[in-house]
Amino acid sequence: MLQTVGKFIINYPSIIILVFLISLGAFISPVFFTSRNFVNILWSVSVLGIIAVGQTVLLITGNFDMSVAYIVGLSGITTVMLQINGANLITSVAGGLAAGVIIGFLNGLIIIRTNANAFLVTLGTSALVYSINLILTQSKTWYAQIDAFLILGRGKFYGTIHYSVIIFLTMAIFVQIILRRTIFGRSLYIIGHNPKAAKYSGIQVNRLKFGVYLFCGFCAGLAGLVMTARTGSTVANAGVGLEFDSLIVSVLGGTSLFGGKGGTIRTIIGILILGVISNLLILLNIQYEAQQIAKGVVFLTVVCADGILEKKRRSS
Amino acid sequence: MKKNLLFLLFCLAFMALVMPVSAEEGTFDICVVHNSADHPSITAIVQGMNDEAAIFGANVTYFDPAADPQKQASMIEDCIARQADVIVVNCVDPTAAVAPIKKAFEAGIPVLTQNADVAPEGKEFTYAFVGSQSIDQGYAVGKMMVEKFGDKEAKVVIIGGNPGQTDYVNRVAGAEMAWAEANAPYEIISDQPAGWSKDKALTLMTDLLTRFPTGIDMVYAVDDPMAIGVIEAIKAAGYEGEIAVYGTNGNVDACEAIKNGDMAGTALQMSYLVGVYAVRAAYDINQGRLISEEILAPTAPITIDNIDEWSDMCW
Amino acid sequence: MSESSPLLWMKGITKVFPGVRALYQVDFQLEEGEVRALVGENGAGKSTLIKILSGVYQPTEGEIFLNGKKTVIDHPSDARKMGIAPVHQEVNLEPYLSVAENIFLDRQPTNRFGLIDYKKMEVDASFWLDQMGISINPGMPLGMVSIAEKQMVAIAQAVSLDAKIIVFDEPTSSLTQKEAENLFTVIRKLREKKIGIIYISHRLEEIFRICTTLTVMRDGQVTGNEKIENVTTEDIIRMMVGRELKDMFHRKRCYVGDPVLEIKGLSVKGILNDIDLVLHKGEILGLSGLVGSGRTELARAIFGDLPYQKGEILLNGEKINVHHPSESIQNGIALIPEDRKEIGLVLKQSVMKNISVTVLKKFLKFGFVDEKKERKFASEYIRQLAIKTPSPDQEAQFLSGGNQQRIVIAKWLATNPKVLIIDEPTRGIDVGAKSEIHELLDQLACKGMAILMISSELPEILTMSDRVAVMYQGRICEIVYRKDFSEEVIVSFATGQKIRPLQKDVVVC
Amino acid sequence: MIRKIFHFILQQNIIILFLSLFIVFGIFKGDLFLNGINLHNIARQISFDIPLALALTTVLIVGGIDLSIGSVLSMSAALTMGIQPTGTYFAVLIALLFGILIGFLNGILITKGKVVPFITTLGTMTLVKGIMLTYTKQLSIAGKDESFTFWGDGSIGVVPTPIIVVLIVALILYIVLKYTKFGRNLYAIGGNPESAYIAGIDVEKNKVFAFMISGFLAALSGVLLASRLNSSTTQLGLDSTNWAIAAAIMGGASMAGGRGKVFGTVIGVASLGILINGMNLIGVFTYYQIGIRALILIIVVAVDAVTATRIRENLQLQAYGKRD
Repeated sequence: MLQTVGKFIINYPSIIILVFLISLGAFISPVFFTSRNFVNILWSVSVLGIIAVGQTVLLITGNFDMSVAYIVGLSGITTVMLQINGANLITSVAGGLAAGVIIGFLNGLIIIRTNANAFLVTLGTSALVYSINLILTQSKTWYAQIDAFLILGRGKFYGTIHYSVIIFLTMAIFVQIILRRTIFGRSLYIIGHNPKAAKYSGIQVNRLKFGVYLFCGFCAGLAGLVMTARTGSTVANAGVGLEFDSLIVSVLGGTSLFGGKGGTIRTIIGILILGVISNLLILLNIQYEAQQIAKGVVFLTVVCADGILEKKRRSS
Repeated sequence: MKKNLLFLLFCLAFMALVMPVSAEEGTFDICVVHNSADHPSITAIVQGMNDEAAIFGANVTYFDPAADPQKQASMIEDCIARQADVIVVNCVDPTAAVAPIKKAFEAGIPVLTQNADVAPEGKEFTYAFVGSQSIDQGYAVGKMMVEKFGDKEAKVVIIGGNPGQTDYVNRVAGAEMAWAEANAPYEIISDQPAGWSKDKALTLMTDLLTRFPTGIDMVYAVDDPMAIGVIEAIKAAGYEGEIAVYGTNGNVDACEAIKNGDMAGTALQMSYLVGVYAVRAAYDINQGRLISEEILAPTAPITIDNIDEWSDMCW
Repeated sequence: MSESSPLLWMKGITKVFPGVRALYQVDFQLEEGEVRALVGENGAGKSTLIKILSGVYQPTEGEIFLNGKKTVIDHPSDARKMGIAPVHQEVNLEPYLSVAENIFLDRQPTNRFGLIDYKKMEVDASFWLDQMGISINPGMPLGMVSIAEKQMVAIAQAVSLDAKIIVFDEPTSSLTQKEAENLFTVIRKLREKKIGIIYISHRLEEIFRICTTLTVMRDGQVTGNEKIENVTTEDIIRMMVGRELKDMFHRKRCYVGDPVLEIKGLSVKGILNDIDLVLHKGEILGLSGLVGSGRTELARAIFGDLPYQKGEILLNGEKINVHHPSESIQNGIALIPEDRKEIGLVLKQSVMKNISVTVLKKFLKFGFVDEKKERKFASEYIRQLAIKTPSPDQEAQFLSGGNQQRIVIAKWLATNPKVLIIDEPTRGIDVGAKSEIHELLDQLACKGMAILMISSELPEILTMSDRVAVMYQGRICEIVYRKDFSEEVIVSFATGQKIRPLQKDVVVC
Repeated sequence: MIRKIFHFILQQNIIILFLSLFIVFGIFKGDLFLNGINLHNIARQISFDIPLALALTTVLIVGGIDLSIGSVLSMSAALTMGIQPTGTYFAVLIALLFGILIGFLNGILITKGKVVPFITTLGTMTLVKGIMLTYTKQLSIAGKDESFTFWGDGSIGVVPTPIIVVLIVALILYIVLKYTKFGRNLYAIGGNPESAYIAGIDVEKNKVFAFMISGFLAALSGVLLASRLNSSTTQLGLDSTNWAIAAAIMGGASMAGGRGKVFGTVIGVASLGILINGMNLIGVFTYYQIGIRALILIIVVAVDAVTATRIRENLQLQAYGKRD
């Protein structure tokens, strides 16, 4: 029994941290441990969560995407502009998603064709998309025109949980199943571990990698729609900062930056850690400056614990 | 070898393609260094400047340092190198802007500050400040609050921009000034930044409503997009009508919200006019005329009572 | 004192890793001018012993004496200072630094300002490279030289250390015959300089040629210390595996059937030139040649990993187009690559996942992989190929080389291939496992599989093949039939000393 | 010899970019671009980015990355201004020591905590930013010592002081990396940590030193910036990290470690600086500027990757051709 607990701790330090943070919150703040607060936490992280699902899958193949942040802006802008020009709900939403997928396509194409470093290429497309966003919006705020569209961000399922949260959780679970139980998913892990061995095992490495970039673009596009629907409008730099945040939550959950390790359920844990910390720090009225320090410390603790425990895991 | 030559050719062709964007000939050149071009108020200013510049036949060139004071300093130097007739600076940081503005002064190029002024020690190197004082805007909002709550005790939440930014700090200071004048015993129970982002303001307000399930009387979000985010959070949490939300700017959706009672008030910043005034001032300087040291666009307090008069000024 | 005490005495060395006892009470001695062979199966503890000697590991128990003086070796740099120079099996060098810098890493000659003197360094490097009998520009980045040259650079590095003890760990595994000869000359010279040499190799014939004494290890213990004159191959093998072994596996001759794979005029720009080859059912065709003669590239081209510009590949008389390994797998072609760890396996995945990766489609149930079926399938192969693993979920990296190779073979047998290409089937695998893998290949051929076997080891080629195709500079220069088999014939073709006009392949027997 | 130089130039896409930028801007805006004041301006502008890009070059060589340099920059600027009343050069010393300290922290977490550099420095980035905001109370700090502005804002003759300071630092770094054992060991560690360890190099210690150099250089950039603006603000160093990475890679460093050239990086920074300056002179609207810079980054990275693959393939062919 003790051994299983020990093994669990070694394998999932992030869960322990999460449980610790939640108990700490329940102990310190009377309003923390309420269902309403939890719904709120989930709601506030759902946009980041949807992006992180795509980012996690990319990380599993040993790649990553720094352009997700501005894709969030681009997809929102595309949707809103389509609506302003009289498109209906479905067309405008499809347009927004397509915008995300197109950038994913561009990323994938460049990286696969040239074999260039993913970090730099996506950094480049990121700035490119930002410039497109600025040109399209002229730095103005643009408002969504169709009220039904706003349900995506604000609506609740029978008044309980927001649709955006449901979308995020469903995607995370669904993608996890695909990752673990399908040939496609299994191949992604192999690519992450060793792309050469994957090719020699008959896996179409480039095609799959390309597919994952498309998926990541799609996720970022969807996140952009949710964010736009949540606030009812969008601006050029709507998602700024989410690229690093999505990496942080994936890593907090235990997904490796070197590929081959991780999963989207773990990312939910990572997201919750970040959401709970932010929520707790505001509930405790901690100054913004101190919040930054606290976030940095928690993040470093988790990753250090993971790094040190990795050794233990190997020996056991 | 061939590949590299091709690359060289490609680079040259690419550069050449970019060239046609160069400015046309006009009577005089205005060089504008923004604060950060991705904010709506800058867009309004640019519009005002462009419209007015067409009348005076001025060439206006814009630079965007993306809120980086060092880049702003470099860009002011670029303007000096371009030998612009007038340089207009929207200071990212009041203190950091002193040195480059001094350089322009020494190079004999007149400088106007716009929207955000330079620190007092740099004033002597500038001709004038054109804009609306952010402290005035905060003061106007503070007055609106006093009108509504009088000298009753009230709890206020501040939703800020980026930590340390002048507009944020000054607007809050302005509001406090108004309270102090009226001896209003308001208490700021939370002051947290939301990075000028509607979405972050929404999340922040949601958490704050959890923390203070009762007792928030007023919210001052230091610009309108964040105020709208706050209103969304209030609606989602079911506190509609219980909390008075104030903003600053006078964005279209804020005016809309004031009209239908969701928002208590905003301080209308007439950014378009700031742009117009700046070009006029630049023209006057270029013509060798004397101008006033402070050219202020009016700040109008907008509430539900006077929204109809102002609604076509919202931007 | 120094008269009687040996150069090196490792006394009562025990090394315990968490859960494993790698060495137990090992005594090891080395005299000046001695070339001591250190042999044993993989996992017998040779590498651990060497790592302790070179300061990578600390012994749990036991002492090390150098010239009779008790010594503690804390770090690889200590070992170097004491004159112990290891040449590691996996060539560990710096790809972006120059050849000269690799030789003098961390002890570059400096000028009077304490700055590195590149000119002197390159001159010094040339001196040592000349000694090794190779001529490469010492200023060239190491990444640009061939594998064999890298190995020579690693040896030059050790030799230049002015060491008292040099350890060679499988130095010839990537060298050609000619280069190996150069190495042996160097070793003889070192011997004359009274340097003690530890020589680890699986190639017993080399040991008889250059070693003076022999230490055999098994299961972390020393099982024999002999003078080389006093032992035979059989003795060594017995000491290594602890049981009698048929000295070398002898292949049964089986039925050779119709052509399965025909290659016509295959060319890859700059690498392969107009290759014609026929592979028959039930045949093992050996592919010999120097490293860099295009052997591996031919395999890659057939497997769809290397695009070819001209020529065609026929399978059972029908032309096939392979642009990606996935297509060749569908066509029934399997390639077991030379580089097990880099290409053959996913080291960090379980044995089961490694075996099932090529055939996951078999276990699909409503589009999902049925892990129960998968596990059963993998367990079956683990049993059939006698893969020694605690469970199918063990990560492949923790298994020995021989077992890893069996996993790779299992992975490809699972696809039921018609043609099996196997590149260096027994590189880095110990004697016992080697003959088991040879036996397995024989059985597969007898069941009708067509096997193309690439190998640098002539004995392996000669015992296993029905025919041998010899490659030289991207061409097949000769097909040697079993009746003509001899080392001399193959070597003379492989080194280009004998070139016959190209002739089309004819059906065997 | 001339052929060798020519060949070398053609090998370096970054130099081609540099030259073509010069030619194009020279042709189209020669009067504005090639005048003394403007070149002086460019030199000054790039001198604050060079230390950052060199910091990244150093850590890229050992196979790491340092995302915390932006935060370190703003904190060291704040310290330079904040402690100035106690003593101008004492403050500079403290600021530089702070940078070295954060570098040390990064190094320790990476080597002892076994966390990959990307993640570690992402964490310290947030941490140092928090410290900086706490220290400055989110306010700008104005300088009290006018003479200190000489280092960032002054000139020696026609040459801006900071570029001289920075080029001297670059030269020292070049000598350290090229002509000392320590420097070569850094390359060895990045190229193949295992072989470095076996060769007797203390991998962990050297890595920590590399990160300390990186922290020092970032802090130096902060000190010079504080001197230039004669103040510190919380906004400094916002997105400089990304472009510093770009400049280092353009200059020949590799994310995979083991490679990097000091003067390649300097030219990388200079190219980006000239590009921005040139576009400003021409009057390219800011939205398009961002896009153009992005395109150039993508093209350089892609072309570099393609040529790298080509070179590798050619080398393989040479290896075959050479065999006897």
